[in-house]
Amino acid sequence: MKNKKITIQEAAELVRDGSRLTFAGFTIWRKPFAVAYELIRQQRRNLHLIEVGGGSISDCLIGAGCVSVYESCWVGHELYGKYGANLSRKVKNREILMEDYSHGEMMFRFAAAAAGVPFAVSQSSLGTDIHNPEYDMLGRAGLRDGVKNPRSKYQFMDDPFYNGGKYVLLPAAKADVAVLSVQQVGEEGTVRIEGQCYCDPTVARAADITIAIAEEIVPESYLRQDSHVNTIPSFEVDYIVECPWNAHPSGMFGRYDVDGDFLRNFFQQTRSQEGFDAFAREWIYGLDHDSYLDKLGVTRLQRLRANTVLKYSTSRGKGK
Amino acid sequence: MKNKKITIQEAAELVRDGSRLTFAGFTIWRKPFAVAYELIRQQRRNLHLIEVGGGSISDCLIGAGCVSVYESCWVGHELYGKYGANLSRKVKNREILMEDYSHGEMMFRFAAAAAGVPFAVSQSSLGTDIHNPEYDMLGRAGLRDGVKNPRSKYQFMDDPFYNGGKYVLLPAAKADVAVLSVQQVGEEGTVRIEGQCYCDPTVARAADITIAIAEEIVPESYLRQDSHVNTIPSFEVDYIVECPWNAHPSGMFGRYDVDGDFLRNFFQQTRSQEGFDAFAREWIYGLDHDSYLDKLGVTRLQRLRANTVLKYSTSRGKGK
Amino acid sequence: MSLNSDYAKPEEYGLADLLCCAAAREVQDNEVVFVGTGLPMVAILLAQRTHAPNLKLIFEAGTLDGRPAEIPTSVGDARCEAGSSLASGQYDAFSVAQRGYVDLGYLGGAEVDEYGNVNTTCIGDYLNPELRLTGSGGNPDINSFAQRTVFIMLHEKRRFVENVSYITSPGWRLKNWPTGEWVHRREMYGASFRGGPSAVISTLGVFRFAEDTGRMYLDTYHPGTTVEQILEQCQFKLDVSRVSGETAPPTREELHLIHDVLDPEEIFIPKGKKG
Amino acid sequence: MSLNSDYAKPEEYGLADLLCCAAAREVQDNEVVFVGTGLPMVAILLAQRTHAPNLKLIFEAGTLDGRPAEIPTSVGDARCEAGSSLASGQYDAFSVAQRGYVDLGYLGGAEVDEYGNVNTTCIGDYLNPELRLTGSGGNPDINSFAQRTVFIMLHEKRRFVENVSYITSPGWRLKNWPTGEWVHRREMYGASFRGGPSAVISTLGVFRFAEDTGRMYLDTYHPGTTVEQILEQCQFKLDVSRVSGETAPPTREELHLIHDVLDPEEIFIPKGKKG
Repeated sequence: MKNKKITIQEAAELVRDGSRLTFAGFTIWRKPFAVAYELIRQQRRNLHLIEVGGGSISDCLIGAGCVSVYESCWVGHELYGKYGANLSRKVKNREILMEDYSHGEMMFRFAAAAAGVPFAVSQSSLGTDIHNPEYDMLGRAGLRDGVKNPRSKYQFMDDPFYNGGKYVLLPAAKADVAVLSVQQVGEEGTVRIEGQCYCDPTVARAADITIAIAEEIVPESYLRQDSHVNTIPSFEVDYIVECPWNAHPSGMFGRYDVDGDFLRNFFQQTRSQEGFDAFAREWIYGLDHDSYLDKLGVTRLQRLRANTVLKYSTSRGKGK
Repeated sequence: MKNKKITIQEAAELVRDGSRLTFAGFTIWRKPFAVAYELIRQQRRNLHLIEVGGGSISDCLIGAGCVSVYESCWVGHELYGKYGANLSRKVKNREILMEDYSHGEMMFRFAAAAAGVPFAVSQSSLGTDIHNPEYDMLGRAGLRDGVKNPRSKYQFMDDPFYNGGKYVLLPAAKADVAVLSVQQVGEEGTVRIEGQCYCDPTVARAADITIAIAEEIVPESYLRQDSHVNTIPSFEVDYIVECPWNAHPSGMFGRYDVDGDFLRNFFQQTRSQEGFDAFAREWIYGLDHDSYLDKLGVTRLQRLRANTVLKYSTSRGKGK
Repeated sequence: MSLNSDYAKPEEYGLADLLCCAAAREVQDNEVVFVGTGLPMVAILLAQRTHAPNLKLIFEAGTLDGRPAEIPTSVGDARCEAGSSLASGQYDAFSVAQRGYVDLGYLGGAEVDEYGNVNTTCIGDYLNPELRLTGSGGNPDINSFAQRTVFIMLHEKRRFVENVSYITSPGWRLKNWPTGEWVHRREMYGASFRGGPSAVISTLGVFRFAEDTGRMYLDTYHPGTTVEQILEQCQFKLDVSRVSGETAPPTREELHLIHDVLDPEEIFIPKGKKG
Repeated sequence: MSLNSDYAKPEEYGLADLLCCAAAREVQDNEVVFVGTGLPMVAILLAQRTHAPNLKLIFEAGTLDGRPAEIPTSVGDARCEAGSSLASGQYDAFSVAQRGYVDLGYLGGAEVDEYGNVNTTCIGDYLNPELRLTGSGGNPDINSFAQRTVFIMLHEKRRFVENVSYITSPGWRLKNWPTGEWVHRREMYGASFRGGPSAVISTLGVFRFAEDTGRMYLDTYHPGTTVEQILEQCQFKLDVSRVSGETAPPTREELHLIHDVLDPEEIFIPKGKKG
């Protein structure tokens, strides 16, 4: 049996300069920050970050200058920061190319890729500026090579079967590497996600290389006793990493809550590049995952830990 | 709260003469025979049976003369009968219109319907006679109205995004009523399927009316304690029926095995219409579900019952 | 609805309370409702505990028919699962919506025009923006698929505009790409047309849309505001010919539910007049 | 592979044993294999217990990477789940295949032509058939998506034909609809071309396909048959210029696994010479 177990550092090394990268999870939940931090430490550059939806992890990677193309639908910190200040700044300064779709469109694009077909069909977002041909940014930049970037941002087509009217064809989303943050993975790669699975199973199937960062590696034989409650089959996962608290400051169902204070501070502090650089000096550079957790401290993490019955922390507050 | 609970008889009455009907399940597993028998008793006619895949239940309904159009990919009894003798006879005698797709195509067609889009895209079956325009049977019969029957059986399209070559567009599969056979349903309609879910969640979402026939109705509150292991959300299920052994002679994961002797006899006996009629007199007409079970008898059913740990019967054999 | 119950006095509630209660009243019992993060979440949980106990709540991240015991801070929150029928992912949530199960969507926006086109993407020219916002998220998807949508917005003159900087979410008058000529939503969505924006609940009033033209009109003004004030705060010429009166204030029962049951930690709704 | 091991003597095994072992040898370790009901199921479980312990087994009904303890009677069987990584449904099974994860598919057929086109739909004119068969099932899907496919078939002259009654499953020479002119499979599938039929294991021999033309040739003849006999049993002119010898018989260890471990109840494989 192939040994799929690697370290966080090795996981980050699988993402090359220029790679098309995607994260599973949802905005501020189950986002593999431990890998994003490591990518920043390794000074990865020119990433094409293509996501079903973004969040704090996207804004962090963007703030660090790792990303040259961002293709998705949303970046923010939910309650803890009303937009992605790093993305906003870099869009304004033309330091990043942003390609906008809707959330549903991105989901359907990844579903098409996961099903091995070149496009999805939908009626979402008809008539909006998402379909404004002037706003095809990859096209404007001459990057539509028809290989990983589709020849066009979308196509229109009338329903040929049921006279249903106008539809949009959305190109499958191609990713070289998907990184997932999950509760459990077996040593052969079987993933069991508790709670909402978000876009994880779709993204895992769609990407060429799939890496599961898990809170714990558990015996594969245990997961295979009830295979209908598993989420992702073994052979879709190429590499696995055991890394407790890998999603901090995002949250994980049944394990720990979002660290709202951390994200609120991130949003406030990183509204300028100088602020981001200071944040990175404090929380990323010179640390590894263990020393990051030590710096957070036991009390802070303990407060975030989920109640095992409720599946979320009882000591959540607005933070302060 | 709306009361969704009805009887097997009422479930069958929701299927009208001329309805487009679909069954979930797989060939000889989790097929709601109790409803099919009742449809035969109620002498339903001119059904358009459209399924991801057929099996013994389809051949039974077809043998009884309930079906005028059959649109799917496969009818047989697996190990217990090498083809659907009733379908074969009626195709040969031109007593039924059969529209052939592949299994994958039918699955993708229902997935398109479940996602609310007019078609799926695929590369399955390119170059086969499934795409032979002479063999478009609904078209030949002038039934392609563009309402429930699509204007064409399929369309071809070159991949406009990645130069991937030729693709087939497959019309969404429209069904008026879907009938599912499942282990558990809550009183609000939440379905929990154990083992393979086959095409059930897709078909439930795709159809206009969805009826879940369950071995047991369980407290909705119980199912909602672990909602990530449920299969179908409450609001996609319009009606529920509690009917133990509803899938017999097909099997159900964790509950009972396929009754191979019953199916072998069905295949042998129903190779002629006279044989089918005799079968129906013995096992369908004049009975209801309770008397059907009584006729089968305790010993026979007990032998089929699944071991609760293994999830299948330990007394299976080839039958005899 | 409890419109005739025990209304609170102006000094007993804040603006957020008023918006929350007005939003809650848009939903009817047994409807399937797609809800975003924030005030809409409190509104819908309020409706679930008052006049619409059988509404089916969908969160974009993938929770179907949920009954959270505690207010989630976002739709991806672990709190969303509690009491739900199915915890899944966005593919299911958006497919259910596209399939036509959704009666009502609750959304927000930074700018809105007279036809209910909403912008959450950027302020200023898209190609050279003054401020890049979050982006669309599921706003256009929910708004494309639901039978009706309700927007909850901060009311400022710079937000109620002739033309939004970027049409993120489709209103009643849309651009027919690739040419970009304006067409009515009904024409845009063809045989699959289901509806569109049905109300905007702003910090000044409740606005609705004319059935035929899709033009916005003022339905009710909030207690303490006037029609004139509202007219001043719109860049387009708002139709005020159909004003039905003042927005109904929260009842004391609703205030109790908001502050003592749903959001005691003031995550979304501040207590008393603070909001 | 255990080709040099302890081969059984002709009187110790039946034809079904021989086919089963020949089929098992087509798979390599670590491959993802899509398997239909019947003899292929026994073959792949045999491979899993001999030279390919890490193969990943996919059943069409939705079981991914399963390790059944008992032989399932069909791919929908409750026995499929045992030891599997994910029990799901056909959407996942076919999507995984279409996405390109599948190395090898095992299939059956009623008729085959020289280019590996297979028929499981009807005998005679489709519009006026002598016999309607089961229909396609997943045969064309698996054969369209897998990198290579192996067919296991009864060998009769009426089954190895110039033109099959109906092309259910795509071989190396296909019809380019809607016009229907013959094209090579590589041309038909364009940039998405992955492969096609790689072997037919019949009751008389093992057949393979020329890389360039896609024409079938005889690789090995089964013990007890001759090249001449096989030529007689084909309606098309079979290429016998590349025959490599006799099909290797089962080993005693394989026979033990088939009859004592995998199929002791003789569900698919009769014991001894009976088959």
